[in-house]
Amino acid sequence: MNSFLSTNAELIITLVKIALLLFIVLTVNAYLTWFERKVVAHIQSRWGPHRVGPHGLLQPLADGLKFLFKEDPTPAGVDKFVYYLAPLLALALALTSIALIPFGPDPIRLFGRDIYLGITPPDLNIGILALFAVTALGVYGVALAGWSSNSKYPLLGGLRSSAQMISYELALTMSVVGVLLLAGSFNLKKIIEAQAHRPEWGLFGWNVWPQILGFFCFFIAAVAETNRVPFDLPEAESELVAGFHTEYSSFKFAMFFIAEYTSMITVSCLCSILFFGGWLSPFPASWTYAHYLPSAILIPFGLWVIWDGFRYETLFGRIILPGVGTVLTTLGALLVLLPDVNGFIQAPFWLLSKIFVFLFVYVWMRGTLPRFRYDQLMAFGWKLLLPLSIMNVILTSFAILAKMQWWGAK
Amino acid sequence: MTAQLAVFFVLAALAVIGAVSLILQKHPIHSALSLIVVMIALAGLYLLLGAEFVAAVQIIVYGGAIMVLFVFVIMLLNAGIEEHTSISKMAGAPGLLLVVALAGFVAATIARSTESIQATSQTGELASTLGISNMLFKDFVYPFELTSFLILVAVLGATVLAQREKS
Amino acid sequence: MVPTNYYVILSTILFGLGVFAFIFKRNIITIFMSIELMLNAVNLAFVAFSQALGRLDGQVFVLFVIVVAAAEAAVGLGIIILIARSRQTLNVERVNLLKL
Amino acid sequence: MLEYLWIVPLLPLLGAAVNGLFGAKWPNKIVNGVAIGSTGLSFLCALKAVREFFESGQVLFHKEFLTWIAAGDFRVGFDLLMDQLTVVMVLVVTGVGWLIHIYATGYMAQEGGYYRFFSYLNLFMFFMLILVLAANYVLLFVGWEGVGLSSYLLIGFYFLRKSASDAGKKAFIVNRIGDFGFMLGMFLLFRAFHTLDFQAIFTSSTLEGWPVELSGHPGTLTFACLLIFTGACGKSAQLPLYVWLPDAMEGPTPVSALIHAATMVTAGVYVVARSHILFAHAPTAMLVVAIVGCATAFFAATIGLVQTDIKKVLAYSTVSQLGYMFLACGVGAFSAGIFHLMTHAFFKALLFLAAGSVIHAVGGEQDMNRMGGLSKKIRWTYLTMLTATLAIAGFPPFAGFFSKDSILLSAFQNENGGRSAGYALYGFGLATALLTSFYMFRLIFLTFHGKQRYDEHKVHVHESPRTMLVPLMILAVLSIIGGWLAAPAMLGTGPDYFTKFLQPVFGGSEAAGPEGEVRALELTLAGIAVITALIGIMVAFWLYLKGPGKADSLAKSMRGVYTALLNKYYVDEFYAAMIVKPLLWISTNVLWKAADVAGIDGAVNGIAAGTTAIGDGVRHTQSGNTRSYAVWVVVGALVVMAVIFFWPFGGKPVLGMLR
Repeated sequence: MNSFLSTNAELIITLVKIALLLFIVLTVNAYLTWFERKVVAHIQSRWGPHRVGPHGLLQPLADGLKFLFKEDPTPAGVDKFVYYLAPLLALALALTSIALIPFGPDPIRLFGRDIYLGITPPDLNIGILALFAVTALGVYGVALAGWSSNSKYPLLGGLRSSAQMISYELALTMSVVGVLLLAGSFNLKKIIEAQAHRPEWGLFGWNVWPQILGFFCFFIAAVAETNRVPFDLPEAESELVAGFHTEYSSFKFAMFFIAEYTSMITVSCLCSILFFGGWLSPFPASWTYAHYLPSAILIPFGLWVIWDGFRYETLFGRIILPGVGTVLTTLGALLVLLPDVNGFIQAPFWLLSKIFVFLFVYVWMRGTLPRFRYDQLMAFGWKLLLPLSIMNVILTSFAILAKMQWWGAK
Repeated sequence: MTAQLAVFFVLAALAVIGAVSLILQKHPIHSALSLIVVMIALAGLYLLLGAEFVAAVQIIVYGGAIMVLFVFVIMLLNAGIEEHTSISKMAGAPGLLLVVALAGFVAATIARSTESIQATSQTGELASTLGISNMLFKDFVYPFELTSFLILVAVLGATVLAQREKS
Repeated sequence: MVPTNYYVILSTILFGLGVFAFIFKRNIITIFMSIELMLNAVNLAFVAFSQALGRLDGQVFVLFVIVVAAAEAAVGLGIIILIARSRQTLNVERVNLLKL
Repeated sequence: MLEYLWIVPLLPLLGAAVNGLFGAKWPNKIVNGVAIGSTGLSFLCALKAVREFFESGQVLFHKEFLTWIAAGDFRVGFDLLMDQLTVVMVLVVTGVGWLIHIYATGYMAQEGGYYRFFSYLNLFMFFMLILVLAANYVLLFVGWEGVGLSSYLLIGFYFLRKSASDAGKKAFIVNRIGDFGFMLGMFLLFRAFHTLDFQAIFTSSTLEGWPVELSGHPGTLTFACLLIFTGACGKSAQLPLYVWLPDAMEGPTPVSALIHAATMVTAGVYVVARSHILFAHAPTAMLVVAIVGCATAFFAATIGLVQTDIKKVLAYSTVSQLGYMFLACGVGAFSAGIFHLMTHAFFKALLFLAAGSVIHAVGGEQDMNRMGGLSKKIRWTYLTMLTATLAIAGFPPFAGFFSKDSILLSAFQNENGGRSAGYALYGFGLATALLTSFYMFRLIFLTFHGKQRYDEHKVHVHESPRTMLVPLMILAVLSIIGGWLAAPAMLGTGPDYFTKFLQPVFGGSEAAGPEGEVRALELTLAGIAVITALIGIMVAFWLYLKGPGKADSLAKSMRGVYTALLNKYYVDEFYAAMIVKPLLWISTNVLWKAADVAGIDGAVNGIAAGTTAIGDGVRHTQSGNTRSYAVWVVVGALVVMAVIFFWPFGGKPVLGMLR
């Protein structure tokens, strides 16, 4: 038994990691829906979900149950194999892409082994390429779903999405090239470290400044890749009654849903890694007291949660919320007390907070922007975005050349 | 039977199965999917061969662009099950014979050349991406530029072809 | 370590299957795909040899091949769309008039 | 100018080009200006060149202007040659030609295609000059063919008349026969000497070491000379190829004067004289030339007796005079032949022009039976023509006397082929002289004397314009004094200047001027000649002036001979039956039906049909079925692989790629 453990340790650890990541991602997805609904509601000056649990916190749970127990009819005349394959493909690819993302630079030592945050070790030679490869395949889920449903609206949705994704993938890839030139590597870890080459500069060392153009191109293209507003034509409910997944219900639909949100997360990760210094703190390295920021956030937040919980008459409000609050508070306090743990926490903390910001932007956009018209979409992608990104590449390379010439750097 | 060998055989089997199913499938979209399987398997083989960059490009371009185009066109034309006509007499038994002969010749020729390769075979880890970029932009720069022209021409040609004639 | 022959044999098999499909499929799109299959087989041989000889030329050639394949796909699919429009069929055996 | 000798022939060519290209739109004056101007200029240039030639001490001038053909060691260039012989020819051609041009402006004034006529005439001048100036046989042949062409064009000038165009064709085709021989002769010479340049041949060591091919032992040179003489026969209307010349009278009279009397027809004589050294090596050929010439002279003269068409008479007399020239060459008196050529050019041109003037006067009538008593009406023409007649009849002191006399003398002295041959030649020559004077005066009497036999009311007789008369007079003067170059020798007061002048050319191959008792002989012979001529005149006078009708009765009394003569011995009919008919038959049945239709067309159509058949066969591969095409692609790939595999080093390229 023990021998088994020792021989296949790597395998076991990876499996555990996968399970963990799956759990986290799914939960996050669930609460992302809640978050989205809340924010959009407030943008539209509504309350949003607030019946199920305090602040509607249990709403995602309810939704999940609904998905599970809903009837799952298969429309007549569908291509069975492809019909079932499509959602699986979509979800699998989304999760794979997130599996390629490193959440922290250095490993934890457990059971005498280095265990990295993230499934793959952070210094994967072709990290970014691998990511693009996986996202490139993402289109199949949508397209096949649209085709296999043997129905008109989904087909249109599928066509739209495949065209749209191909078009914007070019811009996406092109806009990253600038960053790659600066970093001189495909390796995500190296890319992040390249942004810390002047530690005292803090957030001014990030790629977003030299690559501001590239960043915009990338972000817009990424939004288009994930079929989110204002690029959500494949699933334009007002025109195509939910587009490619019209014929899908219950859990297959949920898969598409999860896939979409997961890819949102992935894109946010990519944005923060490529342009916003990944897990780097925005403050200069010399400001050590910035390390206490997590606690500084956790402790007040926990206290507020406790106070908020006492406003409810229910058992839920009485017990659980205060409990959570106290946990958070103590966590913050512990971080203050255990500096090395705190130090280890920093990287994931910053990364996650950046991701959070981007997710908020996603939602924000959904709440505010109208949808593109199809021809506008194509024109925008081909005639504006692509040329801009190419121009960005050219400018960057010239800048680097000039730098080499005059400062002899690199 | 090392791990590498095992992986190779798995991927090879995948590729062959994909190719065979490309032939056996009646519906073009299934054929397309089988081809995608083949390509991904090949990408895996490239990784096994230490050609990471090529593997990535294989998936991005072939899997992510070309095959998407195929699927897109199939959907656009709403291609149905392939009807089984056999008007061409050449493409019958003689065709089969010829194919077998060709495969045999290819095999024989390559086999003749491979033992010499086995002789000169020296498996060094190649700094893949960097080396490729060096070659591409130093030794092969003119062909590279030519390919860019090729792409341009192809784009123009496709545009001209696909636009409906104004009438 | 996998011997180079294995790769070569595999690529030969794939190539042969590609040729077979090229001749025996009726759907024009599938035929096109079989061409892609052949190209892939060749690519595999290229990469295998390049690894065997410790030289990168092979991989560079693979890149070129991929570029060519992309261009070919763009134009070829355009042509296919035209044919389908004018002929209302994708069966090559029905497209046997050498004019539009 | 000698350095720029090429200008002499070039000027007429320019004239021809200008007139031919632009003349159609121009009024006659300008055309005249161009034509006469170009010929006159070239005449002046020729004079200048001749002067320089004399100043240079009469050394042979030979210049290579540019290379035309260069194959291995064989070179043919536009090389021009200037020696005494050339001087004579060039002056005759340009001078007489110029005069005739002037005459033609008057004669042709009323004709259509005026510019065309002069363009052709200038073209002829160009080719004739090339012919006489050429320094090698090939270039000479160019001129040779060129004059043939322009003669064809001018004979057929009135191409709307079928007889005219037929005559043109006849001339051309008969000349072809001669040209064929000429070419063969050239080839033979080239084979013998590996060059065709005159100087190279005549001074070549091969020729020096060449044995004189005695009579009865013919060799290369003999055959070469005979072949060349064939060409000469064609061009100079000798037996048996003379038939074209009488018909050539269909052309305008100036043409008859220039081409068919003065210059072109003498080309044959010129060629024989030019290659006299070769002939000197081939006595057999010489004898043949002499006999043919003599026979022609007599033969043509007999025909000339009974012709009633004025120009026909002159034509036959031309033929017979040419015979004289060949006779001269044949007996080795080349200078005498050339001498007669020159004088003949003068008086025969004059005769033709005068005849033209007569025809002009009586409104296009050519039959002498419709003339008569014109001497009062057209005095100048009458006088000039009379001069010419006396000259041709050989009365002293007219030009013909001296030239003809020297010919008869050398014939008499001829040793080649035995004395008897010499006597025979002389006898026939003398007879010809008799006949000549007879038919010439018959012409005069019928035309100018006796009562007029034309219709007063229809025909209004008038003297010709000055443009026509002036050349007549000049030529008349020439045909009087032209012969005096030889006078001193005969009178014993000095040498024969003409022979002396040509000595550098012919010195090698003919005896020096007559000396001692020879002169006595010469005088006696001359006397005999004059007497015979007088007899001829008497007969003519008796027959045609004294008692008109005597001629007819005589003709009746000897009807057979008369009709035979009138029909020119049926030679044309004979040729038609023996040559033309079979040729036609062969061409239609063998060449056309068998060779052309069956053979060539068959082959061509067969190839076409075969191609079609193959196409039909191969078409089935073009089924339009893409899958079949795919299979063919596979076949191609298979072939390539097979080559790579089975080629002895088939594996190598593959390995080469891998290393």
